[in-house]
Amino acid sequence: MQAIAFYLFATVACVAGTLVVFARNPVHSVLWLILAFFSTAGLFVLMGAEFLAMLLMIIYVGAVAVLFLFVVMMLDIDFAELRGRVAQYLPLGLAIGVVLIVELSVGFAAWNGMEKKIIDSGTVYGTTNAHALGGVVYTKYVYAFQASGLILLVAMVGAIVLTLRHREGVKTQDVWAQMQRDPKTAVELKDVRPGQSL
Amino acid sequence: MTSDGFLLNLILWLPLFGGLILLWMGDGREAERLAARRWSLGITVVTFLLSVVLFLGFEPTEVGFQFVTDVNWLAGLKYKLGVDGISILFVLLTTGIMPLVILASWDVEKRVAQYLAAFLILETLMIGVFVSLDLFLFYLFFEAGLIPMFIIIGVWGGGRRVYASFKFFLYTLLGSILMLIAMLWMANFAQSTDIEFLLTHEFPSEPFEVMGIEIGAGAQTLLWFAFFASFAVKMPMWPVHTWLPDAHVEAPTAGSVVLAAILLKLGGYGFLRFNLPMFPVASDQLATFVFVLSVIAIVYTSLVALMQEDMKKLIAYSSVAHMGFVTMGIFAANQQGVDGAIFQMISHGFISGALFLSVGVIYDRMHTREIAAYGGLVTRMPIYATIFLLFTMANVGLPGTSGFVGEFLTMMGAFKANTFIALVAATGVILSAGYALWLYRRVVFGVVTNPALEGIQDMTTREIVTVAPLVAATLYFGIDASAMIDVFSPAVSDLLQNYHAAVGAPEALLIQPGGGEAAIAAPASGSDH
Amino acid sequence: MEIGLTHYLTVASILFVVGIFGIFLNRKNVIIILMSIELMLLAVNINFVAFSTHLNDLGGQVFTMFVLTVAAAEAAIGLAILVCFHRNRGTIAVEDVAMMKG
Amino acid sequence: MYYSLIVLLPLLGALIAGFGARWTGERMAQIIPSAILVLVAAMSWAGLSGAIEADGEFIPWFRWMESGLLAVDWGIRVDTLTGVMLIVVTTVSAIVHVYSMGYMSHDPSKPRFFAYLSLFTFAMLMLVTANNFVQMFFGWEGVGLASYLLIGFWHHKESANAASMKAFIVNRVGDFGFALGIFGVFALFGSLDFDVVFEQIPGMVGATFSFLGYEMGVLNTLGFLLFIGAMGKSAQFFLHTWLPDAMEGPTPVSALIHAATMVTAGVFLVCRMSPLYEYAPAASTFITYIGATTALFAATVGLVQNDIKRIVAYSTCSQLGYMFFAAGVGAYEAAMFHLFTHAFFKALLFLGCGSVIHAMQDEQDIRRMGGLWKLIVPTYILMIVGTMALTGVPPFAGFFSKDMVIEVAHAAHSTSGTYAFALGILVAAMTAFYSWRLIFKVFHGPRNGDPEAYAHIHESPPIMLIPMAVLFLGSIIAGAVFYSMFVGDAAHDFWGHSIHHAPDNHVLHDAHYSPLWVKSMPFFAMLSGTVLAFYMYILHPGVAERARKANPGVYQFLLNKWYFDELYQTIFVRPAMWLGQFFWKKGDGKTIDGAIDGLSMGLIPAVTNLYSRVQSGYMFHYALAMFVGVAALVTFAVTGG
Amino acid sequence: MENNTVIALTGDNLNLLAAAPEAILAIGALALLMIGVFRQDIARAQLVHWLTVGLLCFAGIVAYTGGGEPQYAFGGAFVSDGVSRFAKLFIFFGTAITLILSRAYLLRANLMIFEFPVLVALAALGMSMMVSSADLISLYMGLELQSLSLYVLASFRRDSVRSTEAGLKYFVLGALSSGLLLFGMSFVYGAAVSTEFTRIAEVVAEDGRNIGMVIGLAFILAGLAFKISAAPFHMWTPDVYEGAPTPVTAFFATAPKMAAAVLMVRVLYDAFGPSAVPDWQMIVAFLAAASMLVGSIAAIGQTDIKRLMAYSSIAHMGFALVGMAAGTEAGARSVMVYLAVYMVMNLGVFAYILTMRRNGVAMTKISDLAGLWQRDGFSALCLAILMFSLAGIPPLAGFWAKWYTFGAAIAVDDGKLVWLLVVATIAAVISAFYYLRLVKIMVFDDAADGFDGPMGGEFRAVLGLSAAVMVLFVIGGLGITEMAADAATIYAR
Repeated sequence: MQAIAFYLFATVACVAGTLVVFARNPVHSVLWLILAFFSTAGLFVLMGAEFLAMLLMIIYVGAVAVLFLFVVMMLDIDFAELRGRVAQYLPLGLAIGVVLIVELSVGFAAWNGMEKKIIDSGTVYGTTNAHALGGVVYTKYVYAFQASGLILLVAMVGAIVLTLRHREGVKTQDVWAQMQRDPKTAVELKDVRPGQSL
Repeated sequence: MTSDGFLLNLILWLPLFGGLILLWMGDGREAERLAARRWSLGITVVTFLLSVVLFLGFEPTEVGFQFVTDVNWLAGLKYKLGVDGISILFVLLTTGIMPLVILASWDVEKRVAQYLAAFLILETLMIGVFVSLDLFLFYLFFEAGLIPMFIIIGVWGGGRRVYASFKFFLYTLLGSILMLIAMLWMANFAQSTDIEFLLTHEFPSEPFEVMGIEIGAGAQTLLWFAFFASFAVKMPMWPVHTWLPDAHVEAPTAGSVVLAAILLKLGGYGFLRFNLPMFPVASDQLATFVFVLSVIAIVYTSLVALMQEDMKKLIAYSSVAHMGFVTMGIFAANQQGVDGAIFQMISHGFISGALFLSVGVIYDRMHTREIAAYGGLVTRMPIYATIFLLFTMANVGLPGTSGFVGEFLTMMGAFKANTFIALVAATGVILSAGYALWLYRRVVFGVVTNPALEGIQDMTTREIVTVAPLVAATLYFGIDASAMIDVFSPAVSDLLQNYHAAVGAPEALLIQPGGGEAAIAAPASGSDH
Repeated sequence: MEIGLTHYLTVASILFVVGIFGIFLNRKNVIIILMSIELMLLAVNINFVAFSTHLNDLGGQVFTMFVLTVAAAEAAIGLAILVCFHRNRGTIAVEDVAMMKG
Repeated sequence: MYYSLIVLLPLLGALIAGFGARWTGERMAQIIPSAILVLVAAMSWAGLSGAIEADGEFIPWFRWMESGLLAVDWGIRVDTLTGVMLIVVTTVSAIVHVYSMGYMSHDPSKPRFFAYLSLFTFAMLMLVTANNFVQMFFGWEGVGLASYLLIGFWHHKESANAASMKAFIVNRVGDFGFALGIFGVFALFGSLDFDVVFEQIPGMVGATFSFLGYEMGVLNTLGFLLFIGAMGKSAQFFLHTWLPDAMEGPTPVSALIHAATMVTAGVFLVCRMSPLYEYAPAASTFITYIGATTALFAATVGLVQNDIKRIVAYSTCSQLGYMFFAAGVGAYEAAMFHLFTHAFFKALLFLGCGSVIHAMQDEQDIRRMGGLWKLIVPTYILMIVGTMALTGVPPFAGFFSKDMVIEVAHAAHSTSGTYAFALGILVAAMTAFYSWRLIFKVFHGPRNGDPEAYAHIHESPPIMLIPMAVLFLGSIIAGAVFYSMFVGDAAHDFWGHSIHHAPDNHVLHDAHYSPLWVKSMPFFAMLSGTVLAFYMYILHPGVAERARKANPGVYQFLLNKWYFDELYQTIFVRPAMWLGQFFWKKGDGKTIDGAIDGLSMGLIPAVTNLYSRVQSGYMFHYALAMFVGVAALVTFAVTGG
Repeated sequence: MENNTVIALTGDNLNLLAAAPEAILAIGALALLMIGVFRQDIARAQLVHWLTVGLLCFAGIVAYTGGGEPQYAFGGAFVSDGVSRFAKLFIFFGTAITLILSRAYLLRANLMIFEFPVLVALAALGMSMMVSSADLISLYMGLELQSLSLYVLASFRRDSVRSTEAGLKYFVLGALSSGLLLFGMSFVYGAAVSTEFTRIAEVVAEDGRNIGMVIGLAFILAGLAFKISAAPFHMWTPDVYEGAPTPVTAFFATAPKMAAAVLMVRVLYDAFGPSAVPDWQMIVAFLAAASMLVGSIAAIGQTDIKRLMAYSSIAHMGFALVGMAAGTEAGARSVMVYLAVYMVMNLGVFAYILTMRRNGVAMTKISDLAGLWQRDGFSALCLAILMFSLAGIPPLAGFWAKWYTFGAAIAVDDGKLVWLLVVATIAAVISAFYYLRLVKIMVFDDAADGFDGPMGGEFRAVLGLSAAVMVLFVIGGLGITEMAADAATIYAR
């Protein structure tokens, strides 16, 4: 049963991943990406990391993939115009890729002796996966946790710096200025004589 | 640091100090230019006088280094200076030539302060090479000298100065950086960078194979070649000599003088300081290799010199040939050979320096170095003709000039080491007469055909004063060679003693006893030690 | 057939290589490159989680969590730069991102 | 001190004339060196007996160089050989100095000329007084320098410049051998002092050394190498080509350097080295052959030359051959004797030629002379006497010495000696022929030259004639007076230890007991040559022309000096030039610089260009590179590392 | 399962004081963000700019005043030792100097906004986290903090195609390299069952050669090689250097290089320990050789000085890797000395590049320097000294830097790295060629038109000081060599 689930998820993940790369339409690519995320989440659940599976769905599918979709739409690219030709060095890439995968599988031999140790339950020593993670993230990994906060800050600042534009002539509310207003500066009394303009 | 050591330090750093001050001095107005010239002349003269004082305090009969300064310096290196019988003469040569160089540059107008500063800085670097007693201190001075010379050629040089300066710089850099690797290896192996210590240190000489090639004296051979690469380029030896003609042709007169008189000697000095004493086994095995290169240099470059149409190029090629005698003498590894090599280097300093000064004299007037543009100078410039004749003859190695003693002794040494090599080298004596007289004949003799020569003036007093010391030195040491040889002879014999102790065999015997065995064995062994 | 560590690692390796392929075989669209990067990180995550559960060590899962966070941040910045580039250049074809070369 | 002064005073004269002319004035710059030379000549004559007494005494000056065992001192060695050479050199030099005051009176650079002459004299004296090989080499090269300067004295003449260069370079070829000989001597004996070396020579007999796989006898090799030096300086066969060309120099120079003194330095060297050559039979044999061949060669060429000085020059060359084969067979005394007498009559002949040339306004071609005798009688007489001395008319000087030389060749009783003897006889006839030919063509017969020149002919001034008179005297009596001392009964005491004879060398002694036909042969040869010349140029002037027409090949061969110059041009000069050009353009230019430039300006930029195509600007290329890199690193790690 | 026990971070293993510089920088950056965000005008931005400079200097001083034995913080995720202190000192001060140098450019280019200094400060924080990391996770977080800031900075001139293209390339390839790095880390994690350096080193020492570990190592090296732009992971460098705003390029060429190189030392020397040296020595040597050759050869054809400096930095990283390949204490020291010297040299060169403007337009062509000597002797002299130093000509500091790396490599047993030194030799000569060409253009050629206006005092000072450092380095290495030696003692074996 588990094997079937694994092969299903694994196959879907790989195929979806490949289609992300080779789909002609970027919107389709994003959708294939979402599928790949889903299947991977399934694999996570199979391995017993249900919190991460959840996280993957929420952050990736919910935020990242949607962001991609948003940008794809926003840039409003004329997809027909995009040239698509197969790179002439695909064979070279494939050859190297095969070599790399073979070498990696050679590397897997390092863990051959440790086969069958995958934990079935979703718990680590008797507690839930989420609980266990929570236990270490705020203690042992607090440093990295703080750092991730800074990274998100940088991402935010960076995104704003790069994309936010103060358009000239657009009226915006200046709270500080509004609060500073008083009758002296706000109201100017003019003595208007008849027959004359200001 | 003893007070003696202080004097050596003063000699070493004074020119640099003078040069730095000079960089701050302006040269916009004529008065400022004159001040710059006087300042640099003063500095070099004072340096020379100080080195004479040093020389007077030097004890030639004592073997080993004198006036030693030994201070720890960065990275486990030492700031160690000192002179022995071999190096003190090179120091004197350097400090002695520099005032003449400054005098020869008197008429330079283009950015004169920087020009003179470059020479003063160069002087410190050159002296530094001769007095360094630490591997890397030596390397430092050896390499740093490239910079001022590069700039001197590149800024104040002739038409193809950029090509020449690059060639000069990259050629010598490529040579010397291999030496750096060897030095690092030595420092790591011996755990010391002190030259005095390394001179007595035995580097491994067990043969081994690298990629199927047998390395005769093992590590020594590799180290030997690394040092050789550097010094051979500097000498320069055939076939890595081609930078020299270009550099000489494009360099300003003073640059050529420094190049020929001093910079070329760094290579020979290096052979004497490193290759021969530190890697005796390799030197012994590779002596024939050096001999072959040397005689090729002598014959080949002499023949090339014969065909030159540019005066400076001709003299440059003749320098290569003369340096061939030096390498031959050094690796003959006997007293006459090494004595002769040192003598030849010093004397070539006088002679080639003077020859380039002579070319400079007429170049300043005619702005061409084409031999064909001259002819019949003797009628217009008799003093010049006389002086040029003297140095031509000294270049040819006429007895009575210092040029003879060096050639004679080196060939004598080579003859004892390898008769055939000496035989070939001796043909250089014929060829040198060929190109030198051919040059002299075309430039000085004949009738004036070039109308531009009609009004040419003979040497000025400044020019005469510039070459006069060289005239005196060339003649004096030609007649009283002992005055010089006695200074370095004890050091050389000590060096050779260690060398032969390391090699394990005395000098090769020339004579195979044929008829009267016992009778000839004694004189034939010719052991000088 | 028991599903072991190696199976997961193999899946991860394939996804990883596909991700890399996406970066250098793609000439159409920079966005796809960004998605390929996400694929690579996904593969890494599979690795970490597989090791983590296999070896009974939480560190890998924690690492995965941070990788997810960073990947999100990367995606944000990448898209922001892409938007900027599109504004200036008017295209996001990979072949057009080559003003500077040599 | 006395002898040191003899050597050094000429140097003083040279310096005064060379650098002091500005202060002394041109006149004094001539008189002072000349006066010094006259003084020195007088001192030399007076010092001869002292020299015989000193017999090898060494007067040290100071150390020249010292390197290991090699120690060379400046100083002078005084013995008979030196004494004789001092006399020859200073006497001829003094005469030439004085003569030159007249001969060079129209030349603008007289001080320079006198400086060179005195410098030459100094160098020559250093050569003959040397006590070691290096000082001898100093003098050897010094006279070469002076000769170079004097041949090229008129440096506005291209031919003079070429001749001076040729002289120097050909001499250098000889010096090359000499220098190698010196190296060999040091390598063998560990010293360069004559006494030390000579002492060890008997112990070295039979010693050999291996050179390029050949076993060679050391003494013969050394003798051979040193003789190469002598060949260069004395213009022997193969290295003779410079001497005729050297006649480009002023005539007094030819008299001094290229007749009387410098060219005999080679003979002097062989005599000085008698302790060596006595034990180097092969080298001695070689000397004999070369000497005899040179004598013949030069005489044959002399037969047809037309330049008055060149004829005399070839005759010099020929006479030097005589001296060499005399020395070669072991009769060094005979060689020295001929050297001594030759100095007088050959200098006389040259100065006479100078006088003729002077009279003819620098005309040197004998075909444009003739019938001069009435116009310049004193010169004519001097020349006749010189010629008689040269050809060996009894009792002139040449008669004694030349006959002695020919007799010793016969007395050697060896193949080489016989060869030399036969050639000596033949050459004696030729000498007579060409010498008289010169006299007849110049002084007799029709006036062939420019009438203008004839109109202005005048006898030389006394300042030229008086010095010639001294030589005139010498040419007449030197042979008879000194016969006994040099080669006669008194010879043994006279030479002392300065000439060494091996115990089995009796050649000089035997020569005195030569059969009558041997003794009379030279005379008859001389007579036949003289008669033939008289027949051809006085009685039947057309015969010579017909003979020339009949044998054009032989004539051209002789006229062109056996084509030696052309041969050397082809096998040495041109290949050297070609090689120089080849090494320069192809070796340095194409190969070495080509490789370096090709590397730095060809290969590296090519690689740079190639690389900049890789750096395409495309991200996918960069990513591919990274991918390849990663694969490489992983492969590296997996396979070994 | 000790690893997984929940540990309370108490004073001892939290040890916040050890991370004081980071804390200062993080808090300071947030504060500056606050200062800047409420009033967005140039004056405020400048204030933030200068405050950031002050903050960096303060952090630098704090970083260096710590000392003594290595101190671990955050339960072993963070370490403060000599190496990290050395690196931080140069990172913080180098960053501060680039900030000072960038002021004029930002004002001119209308880019003087407060985010710039804040991002730079955050990048510096990331770097300091990198060099202090003692755990793969903290390593990764630091690296990403730095990288993300740099991506943004590269495309900071958002209206310029070149700048955004640079940012895009840098981002894409950087993300790829992070992927490689992470992939490798996952393998290492799998092999060591921990992400802590000390634990990894123990496992390596106990288990010997583990193929999974080695593959992970290779991937990690690939990722790190990208950061120090070692060939063949270097190809982004010239494009990004050329396209990024010049002050950002100056920044790229200095502090991040130090951070990445020291990080590499950390990973190779700390995480894998001495017993892994044979596993990576040849890989690093290969990277070194490739970088030196590529950097030297490709630079020859360049006409843009920023691009030239990019290739120069590639070559220089190659030379630094020569020392790294030794895997010894001397190797670690040589890398630190090399990077320190390299940073000083590049600061000097970029200080001048930043002033190259003609009629208000920035000039980056090498030929624009023609005849500089005649126009501005001081700058020409300083630049020439820097060029000779970059070429490694003694007695300038650049020579000593090479001397240390070569010396470390030659001391490797059996002369295993001698071939590398021969390659280095050839590369050094080739690279000398283009530095000389710069000198030639400045000194030998006839003068081109001058640059705008008087050179700002800060540029003059930085240029002069860095040239002075090059010259005065012979005097005891100016303490830098001693500092590096002290720092490297932790690798004494």
